[in-house]
Amino acid sequence: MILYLLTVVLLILIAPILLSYIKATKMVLFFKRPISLMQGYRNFTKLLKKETIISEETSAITRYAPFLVLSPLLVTVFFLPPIVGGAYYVSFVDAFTITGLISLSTFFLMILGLDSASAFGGMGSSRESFISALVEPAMVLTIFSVSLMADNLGVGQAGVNLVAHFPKEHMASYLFAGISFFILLIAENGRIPVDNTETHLELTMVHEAMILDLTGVYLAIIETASSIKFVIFASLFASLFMPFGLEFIAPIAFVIFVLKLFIIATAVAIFEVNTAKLRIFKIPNLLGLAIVFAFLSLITFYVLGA
Amino acid sequence: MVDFLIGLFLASLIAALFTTRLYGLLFWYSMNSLMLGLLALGIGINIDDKAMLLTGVVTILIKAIGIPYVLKNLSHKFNFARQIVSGIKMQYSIMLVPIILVFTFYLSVPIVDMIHTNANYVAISISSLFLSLLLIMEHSDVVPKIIGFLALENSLFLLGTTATNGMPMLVELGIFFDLLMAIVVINLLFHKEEMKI
Amino acid sequence: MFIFDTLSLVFVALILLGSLPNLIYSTGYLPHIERKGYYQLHYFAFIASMLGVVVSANALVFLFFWEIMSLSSWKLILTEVEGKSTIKAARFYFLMTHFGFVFLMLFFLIVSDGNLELDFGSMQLIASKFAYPSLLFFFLILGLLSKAGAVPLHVWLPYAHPAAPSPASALMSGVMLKVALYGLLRFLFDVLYPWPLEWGTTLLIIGSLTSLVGILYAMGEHDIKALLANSSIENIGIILIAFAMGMIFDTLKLPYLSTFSFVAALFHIFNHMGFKSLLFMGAGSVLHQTHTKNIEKFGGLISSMPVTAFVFLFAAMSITALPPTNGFLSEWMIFQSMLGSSHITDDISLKLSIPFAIFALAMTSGLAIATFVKAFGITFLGLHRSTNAKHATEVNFLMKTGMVLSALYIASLMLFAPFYLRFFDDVFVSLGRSSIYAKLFPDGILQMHSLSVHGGIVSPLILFGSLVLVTGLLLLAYRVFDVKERFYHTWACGYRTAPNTQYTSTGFSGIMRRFFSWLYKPQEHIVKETLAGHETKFSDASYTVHIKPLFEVSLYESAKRLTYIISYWVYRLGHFEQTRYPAMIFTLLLFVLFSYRIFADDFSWQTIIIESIMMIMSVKILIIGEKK
Amino acid sequence: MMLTLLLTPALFMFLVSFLRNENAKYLLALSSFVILFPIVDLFTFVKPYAILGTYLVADKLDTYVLLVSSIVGIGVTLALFTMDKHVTVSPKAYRKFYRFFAIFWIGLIFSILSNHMGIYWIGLELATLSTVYMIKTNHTPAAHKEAWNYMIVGAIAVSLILFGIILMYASAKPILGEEAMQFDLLLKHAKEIPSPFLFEIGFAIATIGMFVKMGFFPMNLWLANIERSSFYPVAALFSGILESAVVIGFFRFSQIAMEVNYNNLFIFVFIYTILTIFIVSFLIYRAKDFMRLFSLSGIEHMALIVLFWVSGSPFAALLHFGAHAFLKPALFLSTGVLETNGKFKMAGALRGYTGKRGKIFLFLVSLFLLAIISLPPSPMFFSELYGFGAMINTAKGSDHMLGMIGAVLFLLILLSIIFYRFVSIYQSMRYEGEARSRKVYAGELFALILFAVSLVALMLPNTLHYLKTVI
Repeated sequence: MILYLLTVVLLILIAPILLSYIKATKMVLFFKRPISLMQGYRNFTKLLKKETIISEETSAITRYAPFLVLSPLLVTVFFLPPIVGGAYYVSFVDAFTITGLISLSTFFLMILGLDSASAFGGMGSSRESFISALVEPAMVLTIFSVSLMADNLGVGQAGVNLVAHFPKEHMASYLFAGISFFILLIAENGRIPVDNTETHLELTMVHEAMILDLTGVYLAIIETASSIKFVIFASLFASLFMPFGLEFIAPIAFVIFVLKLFIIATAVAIFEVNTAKLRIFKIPNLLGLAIVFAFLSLITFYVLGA
Repeated sequence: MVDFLIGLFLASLIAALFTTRLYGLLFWYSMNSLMLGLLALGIGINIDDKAMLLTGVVTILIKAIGIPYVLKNLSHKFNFARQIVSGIKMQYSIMLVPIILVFTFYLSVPIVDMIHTNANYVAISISSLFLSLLLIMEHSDVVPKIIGFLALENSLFLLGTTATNGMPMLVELGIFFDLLMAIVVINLLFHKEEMKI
Repeated sequence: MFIFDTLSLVFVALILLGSLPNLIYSTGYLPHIERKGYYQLHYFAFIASMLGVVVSANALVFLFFWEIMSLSSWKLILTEVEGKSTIKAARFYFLMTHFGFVFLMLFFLIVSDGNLELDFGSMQLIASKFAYPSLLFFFLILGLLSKAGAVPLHVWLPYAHPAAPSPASALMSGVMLKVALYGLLRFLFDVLYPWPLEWGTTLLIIGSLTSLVGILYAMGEHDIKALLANSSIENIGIILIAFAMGMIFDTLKLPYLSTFSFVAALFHIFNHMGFKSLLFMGAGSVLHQTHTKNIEKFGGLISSMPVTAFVFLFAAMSITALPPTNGFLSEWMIFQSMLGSSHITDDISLKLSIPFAIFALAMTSGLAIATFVKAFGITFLGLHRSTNAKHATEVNFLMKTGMVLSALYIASLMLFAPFYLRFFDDVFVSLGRSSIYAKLFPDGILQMHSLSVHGGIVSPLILFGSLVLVTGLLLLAYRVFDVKERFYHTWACGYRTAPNTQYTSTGFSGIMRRFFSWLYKPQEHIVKETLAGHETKFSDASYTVHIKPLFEVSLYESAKRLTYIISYWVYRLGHFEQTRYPAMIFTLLLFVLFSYRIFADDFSWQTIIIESIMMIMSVKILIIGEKK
Repeated sequence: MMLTLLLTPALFMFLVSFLRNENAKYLLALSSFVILFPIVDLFTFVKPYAILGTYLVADKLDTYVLLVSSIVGIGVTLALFTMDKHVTVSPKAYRKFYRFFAIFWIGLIFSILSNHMGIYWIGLELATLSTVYMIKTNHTPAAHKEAWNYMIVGAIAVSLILFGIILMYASAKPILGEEAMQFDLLLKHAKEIPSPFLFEIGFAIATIGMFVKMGFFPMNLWLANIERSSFYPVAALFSGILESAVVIGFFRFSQIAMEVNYNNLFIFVFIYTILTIFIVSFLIYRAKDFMRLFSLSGIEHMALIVLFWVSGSPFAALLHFGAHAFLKPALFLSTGVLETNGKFKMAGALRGYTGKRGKIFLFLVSLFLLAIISLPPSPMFFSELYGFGAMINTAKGSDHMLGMIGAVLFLLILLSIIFYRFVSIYQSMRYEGEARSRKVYAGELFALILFAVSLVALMLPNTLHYLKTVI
């Protein structure tokens, strides 16, 4: 139980660092001076101190939606697979629930975007809804095929099972699912080919457009939410597609897990550096790829058993 | 004897088909009815059926004399065109009549196989039915159409008298009554204008 | 004459649960309706006929109430005739429902051996003796699914439901479609059992296509009620998927999974009834206040109609299957049941169709979120987009009560899911299936287990509790920290924030429309007032887009055109024949006698040839005649 | 005795029609009402009841048909009261109409009650000829032309029937002698007919005659045009009564033919009626005025009745027959009001009715319009269910099951076209066009109410039971 709570705390704490790390890595790759890994925390505290401006055009939605964006993600963190063998994990939550919770968060984010009566908010929501509509099937299909391979739909149990029994016989299927999930990780977290969180240019904005009107605490909450979302995905990827390291004792397992997270973050950073932001109408090409891989993974498993 | 009269009956009908004069048509109709009446009388004498004899007499009186006379009067009264034009070309009619005859004989083969008495009369009646229909559709004027209808009635009677040796008296009288009624209605229908339909 | 077994009672409960809030709402809505007596007569007849359908015990009574149901709903659509579109919608609806009736009737006539008072159970014997059971199945699904609105028989829904007064459309969408599904349950179980595998697969594919097509068109819709109607199509598709999975599992001799899928289907039926009724009522309230169905004319209604807005939001969350709502639960069950198919080894068609169904269902839920964000966001959020929306006020007490009751019903489905599931389980037990309740909740009602091998677990209550807890804590923290707040206008690049700078509904779905343009085939109209002939500078521009449903164009228009062409020729023939009646009789007589001679007496090919030559000659000479 | 009772009102009517008194109108109507009483009386007798030896026998079938016809007759009489408000008709024409109506009625009594093919035919011919003049009461060139048309084609049709009758008689004469004209004896000895082929040929010819008279293919527009050009009560008589007389003949002949060779009969009638309905449905799809619409729909229903009968469901056929006999005249009679604004104005025809009378009229006509496309609770709904049930049953027993089920499906789709058209017309009558005020008079309203009540009476359990036990 202690390990479980520790995991949760670790994930929540490491979340801002991971995003800052990606940014720093990118800066290094661009031969710029990297920002500090603690930049996420700095931003957070700064925002907390600022006064919150609330738009007169908005309704109660703006008052509550930010919390509802964050809370499903926070709840999700509790449901992730264990990172240490033998640790407690929540067994009564399966992949669909996690997908659903993430959707819940996105839902409120989109509503939030529409509430401010600005053109940007609507644009962001529209784009986000498009992306998430395409992400959803890929995600479900991926989860489906992974859980088939792991012989369990419960996320926690699936992680444990995969460690115990690596699906060698289904390597093809597994690989496809992995690729698909990585694309999803990029798409859902607004990383570069899909979205660029670093600019405020209307042509490229998705996530930022929705929250353009938020300040202070609300913005802090949303920023936290997006970092936690990243950590959820990264952690899921680490547990489901890099299934090793659970057999070690707790501290080493923790370290291995954190390393895995950083490896994923590095991969994302490298991917971001090497690709250009896609036009919104090209995004389906990428997400289509994810869907195709996910579908392929499932079909391969179903029909060929490979 | 019966066969001879039937032959004449059919011949007068075919002659009516090819007539182009109104009075000629009336004459052939009258002949047709006369043959029918004689046939009824002949068969009536043969099988000694009083009702049949009566039918024969009534037929001759009404159909061979009465109706042509009335129609002729009417045609005077309303100035009908005496020239009647056939809607179907003569060549076609020449082709159609034999075809109809052949067809009706073909039709009656199974009847001949089943019952041996009077089977050929059925064939001739059906062919005269078709011929009367042909007469009706040949002409667009009203009077030839009426005569066609009356010829149709005659072919019915032919069937009634020959194939079944006479229908029940009640029916025959009823048919006559209706015929008269028809003439009344036709009379009422006539109107100075619009003789074409 | 009537039957009151568990299945019937469950559906009676469904209808009553759907009608009660609706009745209250309807009473509140009544001042809005001009022909009150007319409306109420048909409204009650409609409810009564639906009840009649689900309790009828033989074909005669069933068909009777079925037609009364169609009749009264058709009349309900005609309550408020606003121009041609309503009339067209009503006509189309009635034709489609009659089309379905034809097949349903054929089905019954075949399985009842002419004795229409036969009870359903006895029909099974007759059905099993019938040489082509698949024919029966197709008649049945054509009959029922045309009412339920499955692809490709769904086209009437987006026309008919918006045209009816809102309480009626809530009933039609929420309840009537389910009555059709009741028929499916009733007759597949009672009459057409056992099911070959192909039936399940067919239904699965129909369901998948239906859900996809429904939600795609919902996304592109501007008419809020049409949007909801399209979403009904989608949900029917989802229910059909679950139903088909049940059938497939049954054929594969997996009794527990089969019941699990059926229970999921039934659960979704109840869910959909709840939220779709509520959504239609919400849309009706908006309509009531703004007098328009065009979603572009709404906006900002959340401040003037808070109750409506929040119940609508609640229903929207539920219909998009967001946890922990009841919509999520039933969709979860459906996904789980499909997961149970992983161990099917033999049938390749299943192996291909099930992944497709999974994909369709997943895609559907993704698109549903987008659709309902649009429906809710554009309607209730932002600034009012028209003066009508500006002057809207909250609806009257009765309407509010109706909506809140409906929302409470949805909440009860969410909170007391185990109770409902036990009820549903009983239905299938009464139909001779294995009970799964104990397996669903092996350790208390908190955790619901899937029945598939290594299936997942969900615990709606814990999920709900934790979400409430976390959100509550965050809110508490916000209060405790006493954040400084300031109010100011939304930033709009330095310009004034105005209603017309907002994103429109057309704009919202623009990306989708472009992506799915192969399906939507949008017809765009752009009107621009250019300045001094510059292409890029303009003072005023308007962009409208219209989507023509593919199925309507390809299937229905062509059928209509065919009818038109045939009728044209028949009409010409009919008028041509007028002058040649005797000739026609002549030819007919010839033909009939000849045919009698040939077919009834002795048959030979030569005579047929001779006959045809003769007939052609006769027709040519006598009927057609010479060209003048 | 009974015969005298039955005929007296008609004879009385015939005589009164020569009076030139203004009040003769009421006397005529009264005599028309009186027709009902002897028939109701007849209805209560034990069946079969010999009225005139073996010639006229009242059994369950013909009393039912006669009762229905007499109710229709009364309805038409009621509507005649106010006919002059809708169309121009001279008192003379009015009396003449009654004169021929009386003849028509006498002919009908004979043909419906007859147990004898010959008498049946005589009655039919009488009725046919008298209707020719009823058409002519409308003094227009169109009516004149159509009267001739009817005269000629009707005469051909009736002659064909007689021709068929004689052939059937000839086929059975060797075993039955002069009594081969009696329906009941023929039915009893149908299996022993020495020459079934001859009988079938006769039946085919007679059937064609009857079908022509009912306006089946290829005569679809013939009947429609006639009904269009005559006064609307005549159309009501046509569809409500005259066709009953024809159809009862068909019932009787086909009963015998079924015994002789069911298969041939069924296939012949099946193909013929489907062809008819095919043509009719598409003509209805394009119909632009009420008269044509209703008369085409009348043809459709006649075809259905015939089809139900030969499919082996007399109950469905009779129920459908009764419903049609009440509904169609009702609709024809209401065309007088509906066409107030012109013949081809369907849109808005059901709008602008005010006052109590108008409301009732609106309600009843809506009801009839929806009942005619067999929506419940119309009796037609049930009769179609039973009729198609019988058809499917026949199909299941035949060698070409799939083909026949396909044909039934095709038939139902054709009916759907008609359904669609009627719904569309109803909607356009109710909701399109402009609302102009029009008047409804008590006469036609009472007629409609009478028909509505009769329709309800048709649905009573007792009636249904009676219909089930007719055969």
